[in-house]
Amino acid sequence: MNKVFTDATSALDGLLFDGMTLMAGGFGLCGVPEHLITALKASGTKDLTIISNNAGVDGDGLGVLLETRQIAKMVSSYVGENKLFEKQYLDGDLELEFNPQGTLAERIRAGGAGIPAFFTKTGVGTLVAEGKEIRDFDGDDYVMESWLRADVSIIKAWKGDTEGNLIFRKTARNFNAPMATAGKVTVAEVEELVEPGTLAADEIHCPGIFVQRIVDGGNYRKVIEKRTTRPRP
Amino acid sequence: MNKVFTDATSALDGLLFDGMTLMAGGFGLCGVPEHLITALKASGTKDLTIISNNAGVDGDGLGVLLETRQIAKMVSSYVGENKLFEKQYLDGDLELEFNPQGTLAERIRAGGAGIPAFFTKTGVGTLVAEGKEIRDFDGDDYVMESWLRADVSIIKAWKGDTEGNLIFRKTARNFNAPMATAGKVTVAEVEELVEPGTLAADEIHCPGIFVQRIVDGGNYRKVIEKRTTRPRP
Amino acid sequence: MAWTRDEMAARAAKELSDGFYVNLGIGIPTLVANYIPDGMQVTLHSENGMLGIGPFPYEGEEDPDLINAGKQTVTELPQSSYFDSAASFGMIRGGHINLAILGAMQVAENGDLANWMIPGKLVKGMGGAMDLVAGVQRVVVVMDHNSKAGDAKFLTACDLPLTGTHVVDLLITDLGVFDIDKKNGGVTLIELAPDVTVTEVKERTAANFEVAAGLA
Amino acid sequence: MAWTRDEMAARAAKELSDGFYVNLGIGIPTLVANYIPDGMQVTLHSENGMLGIGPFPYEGEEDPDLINAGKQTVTELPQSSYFDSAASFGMIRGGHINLAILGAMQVAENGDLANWMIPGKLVKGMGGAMDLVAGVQRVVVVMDHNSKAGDAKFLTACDLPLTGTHVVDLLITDLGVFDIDKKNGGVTLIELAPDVTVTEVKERTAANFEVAAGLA
Repeated sequence: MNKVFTDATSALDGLLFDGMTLMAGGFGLCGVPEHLITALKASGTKDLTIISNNAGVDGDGLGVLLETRQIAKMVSSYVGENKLFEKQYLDGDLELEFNPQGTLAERIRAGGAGIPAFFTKTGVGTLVAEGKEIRDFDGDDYVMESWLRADVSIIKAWKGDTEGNLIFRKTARNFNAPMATAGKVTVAEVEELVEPGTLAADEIHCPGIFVQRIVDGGNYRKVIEKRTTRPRP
Repeated sequence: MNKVFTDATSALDGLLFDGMTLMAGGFGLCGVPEHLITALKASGTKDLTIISNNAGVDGDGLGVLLETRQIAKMVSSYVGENKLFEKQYLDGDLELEFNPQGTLAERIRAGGAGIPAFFTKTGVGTLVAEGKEIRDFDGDDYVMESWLRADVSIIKAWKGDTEGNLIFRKTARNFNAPMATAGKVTVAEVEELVEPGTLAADEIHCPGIFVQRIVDGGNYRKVIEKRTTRPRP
Repeated sequence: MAWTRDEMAARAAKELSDGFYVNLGIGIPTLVANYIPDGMQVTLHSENGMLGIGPFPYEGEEDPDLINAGKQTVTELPQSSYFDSAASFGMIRGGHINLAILGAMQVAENGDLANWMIPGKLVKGMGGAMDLVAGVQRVVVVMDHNSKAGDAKFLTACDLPLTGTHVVDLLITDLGVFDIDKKNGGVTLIELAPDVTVTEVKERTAANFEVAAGLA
Repeated sequence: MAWTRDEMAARAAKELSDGFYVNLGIGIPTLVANYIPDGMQVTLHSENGMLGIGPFPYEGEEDPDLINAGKQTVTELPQSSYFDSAASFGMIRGGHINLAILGAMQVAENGDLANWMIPGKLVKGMGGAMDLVAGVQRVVVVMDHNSKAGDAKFLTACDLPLTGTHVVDLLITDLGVFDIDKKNGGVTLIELAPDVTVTEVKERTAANFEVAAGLA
C-alpha cells in the first residue's frame, strides 16, 4: 500500500471533480498547502466549495483560485485580507458562509469523529444561530451545529513518514490537524518525508490512518503575511 | 502562581468533600494516578462518584477505594477485573452506570470543550439509548449524549513542567489527556517534574492551562495487569 | 469436520486487504494477527490509543505503559503512533477503521449483535464494543456456531441485550461463513467447513438463510 | 482629560491576576501585554493554537510558522505550547481562559456586544470573537467612548448585528470604566478618567447607568 506520490499534481490525480467540496488547511498564510493549491489551480477544477478558515490574500494561498474563478463558495471565519474576494463577493460571483472560528473548527473535528451534530453556546442570539435549533442545558441556551466533511482535504505538515504519520511545526498545526480527519481522502504535503520509525510514536500529531496520500512538497515559500519585529536591545 | 505541590496528600488538600465527583485517568492499571489514589484513600472522603474507564483490580488502582467503601457510584465502560466490585454491586452498595468506552471518552472531551450534548451512532437500539433522544441525520439514527465534568480530575503523566504542561508515554495517555480538560480542578502526578522550556512546545500533549496542581509522584509501582510475552527466537 | 479456532482465524484473515486499519477483539479474533499474509500491510488499532500494535514483548522487556485493549503487554512497530482515548474513538466513530473482527454471544439474521451482557449474570461492561460495531466500516463476527449447551447462536432475533443493530456484515463460525446484508436484509451461506453439510448447518441454526450456488 | 489608548490598555491590565490565561484582541487590547506588572505571570492565548505568546521577534528572526491570531510574527516562551484549532477553541468554549480583552463597535447596557459587522459594508467575518465572548470566564471591552462621528457606542441596545448577548462584564472607554451585571442587568460607572465629569459621560452615553458612590 503505497501512499507516497512524487509531486502535488500526481497526488491529486483522480480525486478532483467540478462541484466538489474541499477542505484546505492553514490559518492566514501559515501552514497552507501551497503546492497542492498550485496543483489545484493547474487542474482547472471549478465550482469548488472550499472550507478554509481564510481565503488567502491577493495572489497567495487560496487567493490564486479566486484569480481563476474556480471557487463557487467559501466556508470561512474571516476573509478580510483579500480584495479580489471582496470584488467577486460583491459582484455575486462567490457564495460565502461565515462560521465562528471555533464552531468551524469543531464542525470539522465532528466530521472526522462521526458526530453529526453538537451544541455550543457560541453564536446564540446572533445571525449565526438563525434558523438553527436552540436548546437549554442547565439554564443556558445553546445552538445546534452540524458536522462538516469534504470530498478531499488538502493539508500541509512539517514532517511526515511514508505511512502518513505527520508532525506539524508551531502554529502551522492550526486547521491542518482536524481537517486531516474530515476528508474522504486526505492529501498531505510535507517539508520532509522520512521512513517509518524516524518520527517518535509519542510525538506524532496526526496518525497515518487519516492520510491517504503524501508528497514531499520540495521548496516552500512560506510567505509571512504581517512581519512584525522589535528592535534589538 | 505556584502549581507545584510536594506530595500527593498536599496536592489534594482543600479539594475533597463527601459526595463529590472525581475523574480518574488510566486504562486498566496503565497510566493510573497511583499516588493520588493512595492519598484519596487516606483522606477518607466518601460517597464518591468516580468516572473512570475501569474500577481497578482487587487491591490495586481504584480497587483500593472499594476496600474502604469510599465509592458510591462508578461511571465506567468495563469493570470485569474486580471481585470486590462484583460483591459490592450485587449487595447493592455500589451504583454503576455503564457507558460505551467511546461515548465515555467523548462525553469527557465534551465536558472539557464546552459541548453540553452531541449525537453519536454508538448504542442506538441498545439499552444504552433507552430514555435518550434519538434523531435522524442523513438517514441514520443517532442518540444524544451529554457532557461529563468533575469537581476534581486526578491524572498521571510521564513528564510535566512546573507550568503544568504534560507529556504522556505510550498507551498511558488514554483517558488522562481528556480528563485533564474536564475537571474544575485537575491534579496531575508525574514521574519527572522539570523546569519550563525542558519539554518541547510541539511535543506537549496537555497544555498547562488544564492543570491546576502538579506533583512529582516519586517511586512508581506501575503494575502490569496481564503480562504476555513471546519466546526469544 | 468443523473448523478449529485457528482455522476460523485463518478464514477471517481472508477479509483483510493491503493497507487496512483493523481492530481485533479478544479471543479468536486476536489469533487473526497470526494469519496476515506475508507482504500485506495491516495496521492494528487498539481502542486505548494506539495504531500499529506489535507482537508480545520478549520476557523481561514488558513495558507497563504499553498495553493493548485487552490489557496485555505488547510492543511498538516503526509505523506506530499513540493518541488519547477520545481521539482513538474518533477514529472508530468517524469510520476510519476499515474492519473490526469481533466475538459474539448471538448474531441475528438482520445483522443484530449481542456480545456484552447476560441478564441475571454480573455484567462486566461493553467496553468499546458498541462503538466499534456502530462506527467501523465492516464488521466480521467470529464465534462458535452453537453454545456449549448446543443452543443456536445464529438466530432470527437476538434475545440477549444488543451491542448494536444491523451491524454484522459477515459471520464466520466453526461450520461455515454467512454473508449478511445488514441494510436490506438477507443471509447467504457462502462457505462450508470441510465435510460439513448444508443440512447439518440448517439443523444447528435458528436464523433463516439462503445457500450460495455450488454449496447446496 | 480622556485616557489615551495606552492609558486605556494600562487600566485594562488592572483586570489581570497572577496565573491568568488571557486572550487579547487586536488593537488596544494587544497593548495590554505591555502593562503586565513585573512578577505577575500571565499566559497569553492565541486562537490559532498557542499558549504563551512571546514578544515580536528581532528582525531577521521571524518564523513563518509562528504567528498570532492577528497573523503577526511572534516568539515562543519557555512555557509555550502548541495545539490545533479545534483544541484551541475547546479551551475557549470550555471556559478555561480566565479573561478576554476585546475591542467593540457597540456595547449595550445588558452586556450585548457588536464588533464584527456593519450592514451594507463588506463583512470580513467574525473570526474567533463569537467563541471568545461566549466561552471565556470574563469579558472586558476596551473601546473609544464615541465614534469618530461623535455617536454614542454604549447604548441601551445595540443596533449592529451582535457578536454575543449578555457577555460583557466590564467596559473601559477613554472616559471611564463601567461595571456591567450581565446576568441580572444594571450598569455602574465605577471610574472616571482625569478631569472627566459624570455630566460629560452622561451626555456622551446612550446607555443607562448608575454612578458609584464617590464619583457623583
